[in-house]
Amino acid sequence: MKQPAPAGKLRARTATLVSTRQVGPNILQQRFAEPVIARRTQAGQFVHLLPGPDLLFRRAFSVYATDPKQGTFDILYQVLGKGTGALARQPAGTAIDALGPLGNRFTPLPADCTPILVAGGLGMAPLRLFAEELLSGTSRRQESPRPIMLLGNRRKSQAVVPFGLSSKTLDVRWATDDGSRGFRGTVVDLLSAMIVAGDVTPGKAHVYGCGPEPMLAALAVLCANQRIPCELSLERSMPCGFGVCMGCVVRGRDTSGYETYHRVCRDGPVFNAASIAF
Amino acid sequence: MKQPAPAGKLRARTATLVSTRQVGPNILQQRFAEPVIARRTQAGQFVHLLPGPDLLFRRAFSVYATDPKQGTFDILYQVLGKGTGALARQPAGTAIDALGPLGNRFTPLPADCTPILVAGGLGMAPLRLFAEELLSGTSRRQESPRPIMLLGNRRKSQAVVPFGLSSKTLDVRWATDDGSRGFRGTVVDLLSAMIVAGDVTPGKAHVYGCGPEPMLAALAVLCANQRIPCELSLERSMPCGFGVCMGCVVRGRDTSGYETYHRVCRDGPVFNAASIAF
Amino acid sequence: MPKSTIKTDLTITIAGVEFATPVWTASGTAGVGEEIESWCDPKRLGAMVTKSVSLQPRPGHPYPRTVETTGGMLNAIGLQNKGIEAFITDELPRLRRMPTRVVVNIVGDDQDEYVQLAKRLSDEAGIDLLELNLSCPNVARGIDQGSDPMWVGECTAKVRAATRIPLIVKLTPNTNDIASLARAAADHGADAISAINTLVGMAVNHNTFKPRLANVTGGLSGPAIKPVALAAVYKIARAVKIPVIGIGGIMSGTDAAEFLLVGAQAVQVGTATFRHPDAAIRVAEELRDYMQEHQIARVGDLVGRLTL
Amino acid sequence: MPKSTIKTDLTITIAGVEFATPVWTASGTAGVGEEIESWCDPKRLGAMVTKSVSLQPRPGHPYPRTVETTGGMLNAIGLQNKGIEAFITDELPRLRRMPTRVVVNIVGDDQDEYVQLAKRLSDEAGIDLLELNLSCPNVARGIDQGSDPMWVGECTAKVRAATRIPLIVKLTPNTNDIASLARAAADHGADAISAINTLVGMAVNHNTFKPRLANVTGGLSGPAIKPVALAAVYKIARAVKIPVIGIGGIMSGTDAAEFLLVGAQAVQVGTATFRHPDAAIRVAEELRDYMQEHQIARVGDLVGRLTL
Ligand SMILES: Cc1cc2nc3c(=O)[nH]c(=O)nc-3n(C[C@H](O)[C@H](O)[C@H](O)COP(=O)(O)OP(=O)(O)OC[C@H]3O[C@@H](n4cnc5c(N)ncnc54)[C@H](O)[C@@H]3O)c2cc1C
Ligand SMILES: Cc1cc2nc3c(=O)[nH]c(=O)nc-3n(C[C@H](O)[C@H](O)[C@H](O)COP(=O)(O)OP(=O)(O)OC[C@H]3O[C@@H](n4cnc5c(N)ncnc54)[C@H](O)[C@@H]3O)c2cc1C
Ligand SMILES: Cc1cc2nc3c(=O)[nH]c(=O)nc-3n(C[C@H](O)[C@H](O)[C@H](O)COP(=O)(O)O)c2cc1C
Ligand SMILES: Cc1cc2nc3c(=O)[nH]c(=O)nc-3n(C[C@H](O)[C@H](O)[C@H](O)COP(=O)(O)O)c2cc1C
Ligand code: FES
Ligand code: FES
Repeated sequence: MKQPAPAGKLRARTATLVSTRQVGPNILQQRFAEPVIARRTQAGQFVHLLPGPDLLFRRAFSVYATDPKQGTFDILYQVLGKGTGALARQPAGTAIDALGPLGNRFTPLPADCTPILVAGGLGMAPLRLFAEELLSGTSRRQESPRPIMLLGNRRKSQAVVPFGLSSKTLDVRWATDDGSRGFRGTVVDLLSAMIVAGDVTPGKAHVYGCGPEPMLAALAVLCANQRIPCELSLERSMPCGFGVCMGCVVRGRDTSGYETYHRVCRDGPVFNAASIAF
Repeated sequence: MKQPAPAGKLRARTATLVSTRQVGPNILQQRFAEPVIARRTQAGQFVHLLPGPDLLFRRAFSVYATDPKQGTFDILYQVLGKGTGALARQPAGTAIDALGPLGNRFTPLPADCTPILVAGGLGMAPLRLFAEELLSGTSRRQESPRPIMLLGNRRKSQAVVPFGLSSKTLDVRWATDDGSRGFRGTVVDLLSAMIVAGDVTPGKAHVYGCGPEPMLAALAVLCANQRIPCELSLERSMPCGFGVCMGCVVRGRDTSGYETYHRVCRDGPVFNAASIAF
Repeated sequence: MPKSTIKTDLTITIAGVEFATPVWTASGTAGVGEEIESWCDPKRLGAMVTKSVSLQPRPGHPYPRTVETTGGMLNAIGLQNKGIEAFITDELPRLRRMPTRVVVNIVGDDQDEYVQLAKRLSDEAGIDLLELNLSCPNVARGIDQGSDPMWVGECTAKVRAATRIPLIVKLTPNTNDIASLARAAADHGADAISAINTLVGMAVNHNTFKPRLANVTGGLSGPAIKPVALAAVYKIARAVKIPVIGIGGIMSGTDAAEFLLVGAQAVQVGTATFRHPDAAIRVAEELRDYMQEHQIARVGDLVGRLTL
Repeated sequence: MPKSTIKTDLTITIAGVEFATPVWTASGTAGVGEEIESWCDPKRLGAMVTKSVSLQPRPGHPYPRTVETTGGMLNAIGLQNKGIEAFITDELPRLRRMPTRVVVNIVGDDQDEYVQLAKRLSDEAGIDLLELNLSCPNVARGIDQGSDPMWVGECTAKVRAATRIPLIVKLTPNTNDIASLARAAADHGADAISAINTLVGMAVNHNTFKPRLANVTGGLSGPAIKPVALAAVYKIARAVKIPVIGIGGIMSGTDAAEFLLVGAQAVQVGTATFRHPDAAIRVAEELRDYMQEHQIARVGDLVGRLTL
C-alpha cells in the first residue's frame, strides 16, 4: 500500500482559502484553491497545512472533496485546539502553506464486491471522497453493486451530512449512540446487525473504515471474524507528515508478520486492518 | 523623584482600542478608552500594554495625550517589531490588557523659569503631554514664561506634528539632520545655538528631554556645562515595568553620589540628568 | 463546568509550616515584597520568596540584562542586591508585616558565606523558610559548585548546622543528574528541594554581531523551559522523600497542576509575574478551578498522581 | 537591500572535506535520505546526516512519541532503526548516489558497539564523515555516559583507532560543563564537535493525569532551546581548536548566522524540517541574503566574529 514514488520534485504549495462554512456544532468545511492538490488527490490522502505563522507544526486534514475543474479542495474539521482554532479564524483569501497530497489512498476493489464505508464522526471526511470516486467510476465499474455508507455519531446534533452526495446512488445509513438518528448503537454495531440480517454478504463485501481508534479496533475485529477484507485510515499526531520524524507510528506487522512500527503519514494513513496491532 | 506610593491596590486594566491613525511613515497614534488611566496619568508616565496573547512581555509606551472627560488616552509609536506589529494590527474595539499609569512624572518647575522641552523623534510623546500640562496650568501658573518645544528629526518626512497643541501658547521650533525642516542639525545643536544667541538664559531655564540615548547624553553634557537644570525621560527594554525584575536599569549615582543602577520603570523613567552616568 | 460543587482546600504544609496555597512567587521575580504588594494581596499568596540576598551588596551586571526569546527570556541581572544588612534594615520589617509566608533566598560565593547569611538571618524574626540559591548560573563558579553533589551536600550540612530555620535547597538544571543533587541535599538536612533555576543560554544580535546581554550569557526561563522543569521535578520527587517545590515556566493553573502531578508539593511562579503582576494569584485561582473540574478536594491529593 | 552586489561563497571545509554550504540536515530529522530527497535538491544541502544507526535493529518507543511544547517539541522516538546491516544494504547505496555529502550518525550501548559500527562502515564507500551520537537522552544510560568527559574521551579514542573516516562527536547539553566534553573529544582524535542534542524534558496531560510521551521523558528541541544551544557552541568554540557544528532551534538564515558568529563552522537544521521539508535549503538561501546585506563574501568570515 506504499504510495508510488512521486514523479518529479515535491514542494510546498500555497492554498488560498476560498470559503468557510459551519456545517455542525463547531464543525467547519473549508474550501481552498490549489489546482495541483485538487487534481492529484485520491481518496484517503491528506493535506498538511500550516495554520498560521506562530505554530511550530502543521496539522493534517483528510481531503473531504475535490473539484479538479475549479482547482479547489475541501476539508472538514472540528475546532479543537490551536491549529484548528487558527485555521478557523483565517479570513477568505488567506494564503495557507500546504503540503499534499500526502499518504496513500483507499484501494479500489474487485468489481463484484459491495464497498461498505464505515465512518465514525468526522472520519467521514476521506470516506466521502472515496464514495465519490466509487460513484464516478474512477475506482469502479458502473455495473458494480451500490456502495453502502454507514455514518456513526454520538447524537443527531453532531451528524454532518456528507457534502454533495446523492442517496440515489449511495446507500447511506445512520447510527447514533442514543438512537436520535437511525440505528441506536455504534456504526460497528450497525454493520454487525446488517451482517446478521443478511444485508451484507461477507464474501462479497469490502470494508473501509475511518474514525476514532476504539471504533476502528472494533471494526477490525468484526471484519477479521467475518473474513471481510478491511482497510482503515488512521490518525496520529504528525510533526512532519512526510516520513522523516518517525513520530506518527502505529504498531503493526510487516509483510513477514514481524512486529514493527508503521509510519501513518507515509506507510498509511490507509492500512490493511490485518497489518495493525491495536 | 520616586513615585508616591499608590493609594490603594493597583491592578491591570482593560483598555479598549478606539482608533488608529497613521501620522507619519510607519508611525501610528492610537487612542484607548480607559477612564482611570486617562484621569490619573501625569506627563512622563507610561502604560505597559500586552499587545496580544502570543507575546510573553508587555511593551511600554509613554502617554502622548489624555482626555480625562472622554476617558481616553493616546500613544504614539513606530511599528518596529513584534509588539508594535501586533498592536498595529488590532482592530478598533479590541480589549488590551494595560498596566498604568506607571513610573514618575516630569517635575513642575519654579514659576519664573522657561521650560524647554527637547524631543528627539518619538521622544516627543511624553513631552507633548507635559507641554499640555504646562499650558493648562496644572503644573504652572498662567503668568509664567511661554514654554519652548524643540523637535528634532532625521528628515522632514519623519517629523510628526504634536497632536492638538497651539503654537500660539507654545514656541515650537524644528531641527532636522539634513535641514529639510527648520534648523540644520540635532535638537541639542539647536538648543546650543539658542543659548549662544541669547534666546535662552541658563539661570532662567529648565530643560526636559526625551529621545534616543546619544541625544540625551549630549543634552545632559550641554545642560551640565551651562548649569541648566535638566530632567530626562529614559527608555529601556522592560520585562515587568513595575520594579520587580531589575532588567530596565541605567547606571547612575544615588543621592550620596555612589554609583548604582536605577530601575528606569520605577525610579524613573524621568531622572535628574545629573543622577545618570551615560 | 458545574459551579462550586465541592469545597476545595489549597493549604499545604512543608517543613511544619502551613501555606495558604501551594503557589508562591519565585526568587528574583517579585522583588523584595514592596512592589508586588501593590499588585497582589499577600494573603492570597502561598509565600513571598525574596530576590537572592548576599553578604555584601552586589551592583549587578550592566544593561542589557534581559532578552525575550522564543517562548521564554534570558536574564543576566547579576544578583543585584543591597546586601544582608541593608536587607534586614530596609526590607525585612515590611516583609515581616506582610500577611503571607516569607521565604528569604540567599546566595553566597562559597559555603562560608551561606553559613554567615543563615546565621545572620537566624537572629531575625518573621522568616518562615530559607531558600539556598545554589544554582545561579550568572555568577562565576556558581555553576560548578551547584552541580557538584558533594559540594551541595557539604553546603547544606553546614547551613543546617548554623540555623534552625527550615531550609529549601534550590537546584540548577545545568547538570546531567539533578536527582543526585537532590539526594545530596536531602541526605544533609534540607527540608525541601526547589527546582529549577534557569538554564544557561545566550542570544546574539545578528545585525550588530554583539551578544544581546552585557554579561554575554544568562539564564533561560519561561514557558520554553517547562518541559525541562517537569522532567527535573519528576526525577527529584522519585529520588527524595522531602517535599519538592516545582519552578519553571508556570503560567497557568493547569501548568501548576502538572507540576503537582509529577510530584511537587508546591510551585513558584517566576517569569509569568512580569506579564501579569498578580500571576501567582491567578495561577492559584485557576488551580482551584481545575480542582473543582476534576472534583479534587485537597490540593495534596494531586501530588504525585501521575499515572504511568 | 541592494541586489547581489557581491559574490557570496558558502563553501566550507571541515576535516578536509568540502561542503557546498554550511547548512546540513540534523540526525533523526531527515530520515535516511529517501523521503527528504523528494522535497529538496540534495545538491543544495551542505550534507545529509542520517538518523542514528545502531548495531542491532531497534523497534523504538511506543506511540505517542512527540509533543508540541511552547516554542519547541519533545520527542521520544527511541532510536528506531533497522540496524547497521539493513542500513548498509537498503539505504547506503541510495545515500551514496545522492549529490551531497553523507554523514552517517551512529549510536551504541557501549564503547565497543561504537567501535564495531565504525569498523563496519569503514568497509563501505561513500561515507564522508561519521557522527557519534554520544548524547541521546532517550535510551537508558545514554545520558550518564555522554556527560562524562572521561567516557567521551575513551570512546572517541577507540573509534578513532578503528576507522579512517573523519569523526564528528555530537554532545549532549544535559551537563554542567559541555566545554569539558568537547575538550575530551578533541584531545582524543575527534575531527569536529557537533552540539547540541536535545534537552531532557517531559510533558503531562493534566486531564488524563498521564505523561504525554509513552516513554515518559523525551528530548526537547526547536526554537525554545536556541539560547541554550548558542551558549553551548560559544563555550565549545572557545575550548577547542577543531571545528564546531551548531545545532538547536535553527529556523532561519539569521539563526544560522548567530551560530556562526559565536564560533560554529557549520550548522544542522532539525525540527525546522518538520515544518518545511526544505528548511535546510531555505536557511542556506537566507544565510546568503544575510551575507549580501552585510557585504560578507565568504561564509567563513562570519565564524567567530562575535564582538564582545
Ligand atoms: C491523516 C490525518 C487526517 C486528519 N484528518 C482530519 C480531518 O479530516 N478533520 C479533523 O478535524 N481532524 C483531522 N485530523 C486531526 C487534525 O490533524 C488535528 O490534530 C486536530 O484537528 C486537532 O488539531 P488542533 O491543532 O486544533 O489541536 P491541538 O492544539 O493540537 O490539540 C487540541 C486538543 O485536541 C487533541 N487532539 C490533538 N490531535 C488530535 C487528533 N488527531 N484527534 C483528536 N484530538 C486531537 C489534543 O490532545 C488536545 O486536547 C487528521 C489527522 C491526521 C493525522
Ligand atoms: C518608558 C518607555 C516608554 C516608551 N514609549 C514609547 C513611545 O511612546 N513610542 C514608541 O514607539 N516606543 C516607546 N517605547 C519603546 C517600546 O516599548 C518598544 O520597545 C518599541 O516600540 C519596540 O517594540 P516592538 O515589540 O515592536 O519591537 P521588538 O520586537 O521588541 O523589537 C524590534 C526591534 O526594535 C528594537 N527595539 C526594541 N526595543 C526598542 C526601543 N525601546 N527603542 C528602539 N528600538 C527598540 C529591537 O532591538 C528590534 O530590533 C517606550 C519604552 C519605554 C521603556
Ligand atoms: C529576572 C530574573 C531574576 C532571577 N533572580 C533570581 C535570584 O535572584 N535567585 C534565584 O534563586 N533565582 C532567580 N531567578 C530564577 C527564578 O526564581 C526561577 O527559578 C526561574 O526563572 C524559572 O522559573 P520561571 O520560568 O517561572 O521564571 C530569576 C529569574 C529571572 C527571570
Ligand atoms: C524527532 C527527532 C529525532 C531525533 N533523532 C536523533 C537521532 O537519531 N540521533 C541524533 O544524534 N539526534 C537526534 N535528534 C536530535 C537532533 O539531531 C538535534 O540535535 C536536535 O533536535 C536539536 O536541533 P533542532 O532544535 O534543530 O531540532 C532528533 C531530534 C528530533 C526532534
Ligand atoms: S509525521 Fe513524521 S514520520 Fe510521520
Ligand atoms: S522593567 Fe522590571 S524592574 Fe523595570
